[in-house]
Amino acid sequence: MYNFSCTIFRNKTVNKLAVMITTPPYSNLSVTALDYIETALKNGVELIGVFFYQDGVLHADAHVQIASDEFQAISHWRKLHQAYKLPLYLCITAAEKRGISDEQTQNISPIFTISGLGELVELSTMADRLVQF
Amino acid sequence: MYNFSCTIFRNKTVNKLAVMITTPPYSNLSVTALDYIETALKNGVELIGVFFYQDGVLHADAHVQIASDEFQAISHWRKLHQAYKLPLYLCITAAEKRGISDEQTQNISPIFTISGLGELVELSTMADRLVQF
Amino acid sequence: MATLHIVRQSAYNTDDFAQCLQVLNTNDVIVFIDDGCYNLQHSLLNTIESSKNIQLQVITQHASARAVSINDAIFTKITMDDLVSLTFENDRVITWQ
Amino acid sequence: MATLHIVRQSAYNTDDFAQCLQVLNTNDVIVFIDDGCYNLQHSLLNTIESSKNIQLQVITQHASARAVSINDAIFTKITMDDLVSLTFENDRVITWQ
Amino acid sequence: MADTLIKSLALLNTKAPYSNTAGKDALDIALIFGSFEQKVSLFFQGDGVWQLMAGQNGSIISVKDYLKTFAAFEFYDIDTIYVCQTSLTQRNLPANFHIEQVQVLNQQAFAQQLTLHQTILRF
Amino acid sequence: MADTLIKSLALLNTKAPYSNTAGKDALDIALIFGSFEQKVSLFFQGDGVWQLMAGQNGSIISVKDYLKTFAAFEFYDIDTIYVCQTSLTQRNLPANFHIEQVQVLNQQAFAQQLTLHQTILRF
Repeated sequence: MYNFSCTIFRNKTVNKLAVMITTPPYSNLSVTALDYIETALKNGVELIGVFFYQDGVLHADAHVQIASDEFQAISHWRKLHQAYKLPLYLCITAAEKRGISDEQTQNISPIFTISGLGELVELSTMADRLVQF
Repeated sequence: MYNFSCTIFRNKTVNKLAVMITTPPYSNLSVTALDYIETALKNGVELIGVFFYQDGVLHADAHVQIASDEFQAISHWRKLHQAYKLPLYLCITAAEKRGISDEQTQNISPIFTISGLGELVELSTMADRLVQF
Repeated sequence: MATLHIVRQSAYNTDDFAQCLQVLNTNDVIVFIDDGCYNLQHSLLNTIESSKNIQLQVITQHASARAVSINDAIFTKITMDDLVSLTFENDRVITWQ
Repeated sequence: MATLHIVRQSAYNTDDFAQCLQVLNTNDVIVFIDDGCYNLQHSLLNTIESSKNIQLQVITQHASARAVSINDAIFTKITMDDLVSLTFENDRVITWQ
Repeated sequence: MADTLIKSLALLNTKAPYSNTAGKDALDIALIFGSFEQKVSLFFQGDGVWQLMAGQNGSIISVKDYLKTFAAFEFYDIDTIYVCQTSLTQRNLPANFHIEQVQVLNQQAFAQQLTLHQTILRF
Repeated sequence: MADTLIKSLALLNTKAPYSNTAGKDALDIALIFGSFEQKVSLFFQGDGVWQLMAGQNGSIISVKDYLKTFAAFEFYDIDTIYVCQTSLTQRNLPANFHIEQVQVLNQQAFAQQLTLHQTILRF
C-alpha cells in the first residue's frame, strides 16, 4: 500500500531510520514521536535505534508518575521495545543533569541502554535518516 | 542606602515577598532567580517563601548532578535556607511528573518542604508581592 | 535533492517557521504537525515564492484536534504513514521545533 | 497604580515582549534582564507611545555578559538591588518569560 | 489600601493547549485558588487564545482534554474570563468559544483589567 | 550514491547562548562527531548568531563559558562554520566574531550549504 523505501541505483535501498527524542514524556509532542516510530515499525522500516537527549531523557526515569488517565509514554516504549527489539539509548550525561543516575540502577527503566553521545555518532553513521522529535 | 519597602498610609509597610521558581537548575535563568532572592534577603526584605513549580521542581532533586565547574544552584539554596531559614516549598504533583517522588525521601533534598498548590494560595495571601522567576 | 521540513511550532509564538522559510530550496516539502498546524492561515505563507514549487502538507488529525480547518486548495491532507514515507522520499529532514 | 514588567526573552525568538507591549499602562516600568537584553535595539521599542511615560531599565551585568551595549539616552542602567526595590515601588509585577 | 484588602489573582494564559503543559499548570492553580475561595480571573493572550476555541478534540491525539474542565469554572466561582481581541484578530479567529461568560476586550480594556489584580502569574 | 558515501552532519544553532542549554548541547555533539573524525559543519541562524558575537563574558553572570570551547574547533577539524547574513542584519549586528573561520552567507547560499549535508540536527 505504501512504499517506505527509496531505491537508489540498483543495489542500495534507503530505509534505515534513527530517531532522536528531545521532548519530555508529559508533553503531547511525545505522543507524536511515538506515533511516528510505531508507524515506521509497522510498515517495515528498519529502525536501528532511538536516542534520548535533552529533556527526552525523562522518558527513562523509572520514578516518573503520570496520572493514570493520561498518556503513558513509558508503556508504549515498553511495547515497542518488546515487539520489535527496538534499542532505546539514554544519554547518561543529559540524564544526570536531570536527576537520573545509574548509580542506583532502579532509577532507570531497564528497557533503556545507558550510553553516551558516541552512540549517536554510531546511529548517524548507520542510518539513512536521523530524524529529531 | 536603598529603600526596600514602600509605606502606604501610616501603618502599613509593604515588603513581604514570595517567589515562584519555574526554571530548572541547569539554566542560567536560575542564577538570576537566586541573585534576586539573595539580594532581597540581604536588604532586609521579608521573604516568606519560595515555591517550586513546573521545571523548577528539579532544584529539589537530590540526584541532579551538574559538572563541578558549573553553577551549583543547590548549594546556593542550601546556604540561603540555613542563613535565613528560608522556606522552600516543592509542588509534589509537578515533581512526580518529572521523576521526583517522596516515596523514597532520599530523592528529595531535605531543605525542601513537600507541599502542594494550597501552599501557593497561602503564600499569595500573605505576601505583598508574588514574583515569578 | 529536496528537503523535508517538519514544522512543529506556532509562528505566532516563535521564530522557528520564519527560519524554515529562509532555507527553502526548490521542490522542498513542508509538513505541518503538532502546533505547526496553527500556521495554516499565517501571513508568512504568502512569502513563499511559487517558482520554488514547495509542497505544503498537513497531518489531518493534528489540525482536527486543534479545530484548525484545512484549505484543500493549498494543503495536502496526510496521515502519519505519509510522513514516514516522505522521510525516505526526500534526501534529508529538518525538524523545526 | 503602575506595573513592573520583567522581560526575560528575546523578541527575535518569541512573542513575549510583543505581548508585554500590548498591556502597557501609563507610568509602567519595563526592566530588561537575561535574554530580554537582546531587545535593546528591537524595532518594537519604537511602538511605545511616548505619552505613556514608560521607564526602560536594564540590568547592566546581564547586558554586558551578552556584549549588548546600552544606549544611555534611552535606558537606565540598574543593578539587582534596584530590581528588588522596583518590586515594591510598583503595585504589581508581571514576568514575561 | 487597608489590611482588609481582598487580594485577587490574574492568570495570564499565553500558550496553545496541547504541546505545552502551561495551560494545564495554570488551570490547576485557578481551581485551587477557587476552592480556597480566593478571587481568580483568567486572561487569554497570544497563542493562549487557542485554549478557548470551540470544536477542539484532544482525544484525537491521545490528550486527556483538560480544556473540558473549563466548564467547571462556574462551580468554582471563576466568572471573569477575558480574551484579547488583538490576539484573536492576528490569528483570524472568530469569538466562538467552548465556554460561555468569555468577555472579548480590546487592547486597552484588557490592559486595564489586568491592573485590577494584585498578583499576576503568566503561563 | 555508493555505499562509500561519506556522511556529514549539519548542526543548526538557533538559540542564544546563556538562558538555554541548546547551544551547549549542540557543541557537545559537534565535539564528539569531530573526535570520531566525522565531518561536521556548524550553522548559525536566528538568535543562534548571538553565540558567535565577540566581547561576551558569561563569567559576569556565573556561567561557565562554553563559548570559549569554540576555539577548539580547529583541533577537531571543524572548519566549516556558516552564519546567516539575514539573521545578523535583523539584529543590527556586525560581522565581529570571537572565533575566526566564520563565513557569512546570504540567505540563498546558507540554504544551499545546508543541502550538502545528509543529516541536519537543529538546536
